[in-house]
Amino acid sequence: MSLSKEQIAQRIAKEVKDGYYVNLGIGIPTLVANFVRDDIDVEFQSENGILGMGPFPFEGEEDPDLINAGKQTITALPGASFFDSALSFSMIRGQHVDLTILGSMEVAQNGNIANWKIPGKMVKGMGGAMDLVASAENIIVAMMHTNRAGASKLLKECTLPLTGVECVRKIVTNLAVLEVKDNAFHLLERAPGVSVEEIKEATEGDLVVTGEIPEMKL
Amino acid sequence: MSLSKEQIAQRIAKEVKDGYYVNLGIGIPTLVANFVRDDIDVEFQSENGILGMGPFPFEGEEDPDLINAGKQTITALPGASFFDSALSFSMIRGQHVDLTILGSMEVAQNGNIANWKIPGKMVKGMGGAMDLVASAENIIVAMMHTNRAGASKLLKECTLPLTGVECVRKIVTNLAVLEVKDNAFHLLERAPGVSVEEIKEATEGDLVVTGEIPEMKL
Amino acid sequence: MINKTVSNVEEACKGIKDSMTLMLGGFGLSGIPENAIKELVRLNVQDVTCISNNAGVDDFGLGLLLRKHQIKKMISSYVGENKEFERQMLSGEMEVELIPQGTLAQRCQAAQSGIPAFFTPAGYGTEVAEGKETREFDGKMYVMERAFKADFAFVKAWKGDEAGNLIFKGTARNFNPNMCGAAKITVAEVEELVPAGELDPNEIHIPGIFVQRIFQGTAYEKRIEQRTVRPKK
Amino acid sequence: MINKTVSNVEEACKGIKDSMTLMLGGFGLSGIPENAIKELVRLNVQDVTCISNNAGVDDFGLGLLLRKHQIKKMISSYVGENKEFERQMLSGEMEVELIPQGTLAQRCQAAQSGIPAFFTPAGYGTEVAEGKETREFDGKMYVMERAFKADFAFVKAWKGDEAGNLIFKGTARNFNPNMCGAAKITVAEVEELVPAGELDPNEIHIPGIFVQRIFQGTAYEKRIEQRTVRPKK
Repeated sequence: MSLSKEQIAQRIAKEVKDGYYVNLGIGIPTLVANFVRDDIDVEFQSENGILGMGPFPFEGEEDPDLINAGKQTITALPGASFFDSALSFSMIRGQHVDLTILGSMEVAQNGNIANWKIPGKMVKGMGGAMDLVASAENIIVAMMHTNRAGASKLLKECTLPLTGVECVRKIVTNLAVLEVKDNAFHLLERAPGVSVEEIKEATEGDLVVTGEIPEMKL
Repeated sequence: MSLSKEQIAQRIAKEVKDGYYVNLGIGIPTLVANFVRDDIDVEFQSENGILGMGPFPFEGEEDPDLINAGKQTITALPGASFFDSALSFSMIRGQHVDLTILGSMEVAQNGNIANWKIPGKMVKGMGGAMDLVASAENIIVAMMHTNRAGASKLLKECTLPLTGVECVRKIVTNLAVLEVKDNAFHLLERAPGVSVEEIKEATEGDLVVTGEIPEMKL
Repeated sequence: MINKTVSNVEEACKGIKDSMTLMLGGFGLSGIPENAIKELVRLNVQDVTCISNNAGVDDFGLGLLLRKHQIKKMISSYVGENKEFERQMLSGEMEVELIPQGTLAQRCQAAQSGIPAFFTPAGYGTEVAEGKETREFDGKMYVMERAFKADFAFVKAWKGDEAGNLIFKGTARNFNPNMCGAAKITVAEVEELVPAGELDPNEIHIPGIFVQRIFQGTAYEKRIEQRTVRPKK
Repeated sequence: MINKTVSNVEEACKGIKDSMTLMLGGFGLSGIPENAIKELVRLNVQDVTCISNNAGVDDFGLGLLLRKHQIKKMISSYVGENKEFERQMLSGEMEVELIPQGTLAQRCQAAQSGIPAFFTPAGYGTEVAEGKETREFDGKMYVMERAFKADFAFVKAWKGDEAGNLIFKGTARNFNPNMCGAAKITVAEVEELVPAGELDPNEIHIPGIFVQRIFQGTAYEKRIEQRTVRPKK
């Protein structure tokens, strides 16, 4: 049974460790905040200029001067701080952010990532993604294993314009958890009820399967 | 009659125009603040992190957290701001400071300046001087025309390690006001009672004297 | 104290000409110079290049200039919220340079700081680095990026004083402080303009030396792009 | 909230070893990390390289480390106030690298920001530029400078909270914010440590992400180097 987007977020939340500063991209990554254990201390950074981002505000308490990078109204937790864009990217480029979770259109087996542009069609821009992937030591990609047309998003080589090179270390999809190393996707975990065969079929790039592959625990 | 240090400062004060942000070096330049006309608006920047620097505090009101670049206790005027060293030098390097007044040991006729080091002897460091002279469009050097041994400080070429190259535009000494251009010192004004001959004698570099040289007005 | 106040947005925008390069603060619709944008529409300046993280929405922010075809070129990091933008870009009516958000911020700060060029890892190995110098430092690859050059910077602050000192609010701060002093003339509009001496010098985000003109803006709409809430328990 | 508090200076200085590179905030004697300096003397760490704008005076600030010959190398912009310093430098007992003050600040900020190198006009044509790459941009010459690499940064703030957020006071701010996050471990000492939530997020000068350890300092002397006053009228 392939995972829902919420379940992908739930699985990724287990990668968030005590004391981590975390930057969450738009889409599935945003959902991760809902599943982080509440016995650990984590702070969320949003690159438009807040550290210590809290949940959405109560109805009627929205503040146009308090949004996240997805332009959603948010709140600030005790210990939060506001800052300008240059200092925000000092946090990112300077590797002060411990974990970056972002979505993607394609990932290649060498860790290349493409998630910002479909030439002649979708050209929204890279936002902070290029800074994030070029800087972070610890990047997790959250995405569906295949696109709407059923084609694999885990490729030998990216076909779309790149966002960054050789930077993705881990991928969590609706089917599997994979590590990217030695120019291959290494299968770490299967979604409950999903077979290794199904994952192989949905993966265009080289898939390395070593020993028994456990089912994810959510 | 050669000028006193106060009179040099008094003459330089006339170069300070309405709306100028001014950085004053240690020594004679610091005195300039006392002579600026009070019908014009000027703000003094000190590179350790204050804009809108005021006079010394009243006795008993000294604050160790409020000093200038000369480490003297100061005050902040209404409209002042405090900032970090990086932003302070953004003001300087980014040419937001309109006028820099600093002392020197030597100035060459091509505008080179040497004021931070006497090898093997005096090695205090350049502080912010190299940033200031490399950045400012408008630099006035305030110094005595000759050193204690009587040797000229206005030279064909600097003998001491340089602080900056081809940057000095104007010099005010105890004897004269001079412009530096076309690889020569151009005499603009004489100190009251000082002859062109006396200035020539005290100037090792090429001195250009065009027409009648007026006496300074203080 | 050097007084930077001008009486209104018309005076603040004096000297704006066709084909100039303009910087505009804001992230999404938060912290954008609403008054200046309306004035640019009214002045109907043509063929401007805009440096701004986003391009507004169809009927607000920079979308207002887009609609009137006043923009020749946009330099942004993310323009996803604007259909007219996408149309003009894909049709070639408007030139678009998309650059990483951190690089955008740093190119502003470099201009503010008299740093002509710097190295960043962002965009290495991508089309963003095409035609640019790349270099290895300590085993990692970087791209050399240049400081922006702009004629006017328009920023929006929460509070300001006559000396041009600015204080921003919440995440409406974003690119605004980094654009101050990054253009030949910086125009700041504020929600509240106070006499010099009323702001604590320790709490000022941007000193007045980086601002040439300041005025109190009017009729701020402060539109919210994505109103997300949770129910009161 | 990620709690950065440690109980005292001993805990804050854990991991310091001989031959490390240390950054120390402060300008003259203003805003120096007094507690950390005393602890470095007590720990008697040897052969350290210190990056600090100044070197203290003979019996205070970094002068205390100098006196005990703990410093192998100083990287500073101005060291004029210290006779023992001058003696050790001229005799060759201590290595000294003098660099422009703005370059010092920017090399800290570059380290904080993940910018490995940048160009500055400061020092072009002088001995400071010897052995460094120089380059022309728009008709002006610049020197390429590198980000610092340091093991510990010691900074002093006025107020701080458990999350490591810092607020500085007056001109005691100086290099302190630029050194936060510019070393592997940043240790902040503050005059007043408050619970998270007590500082206005809008007034924080340096967010806690740049600080690894924070503690409330004791017995601040805050010595004045040049007491200059005017008579009361």
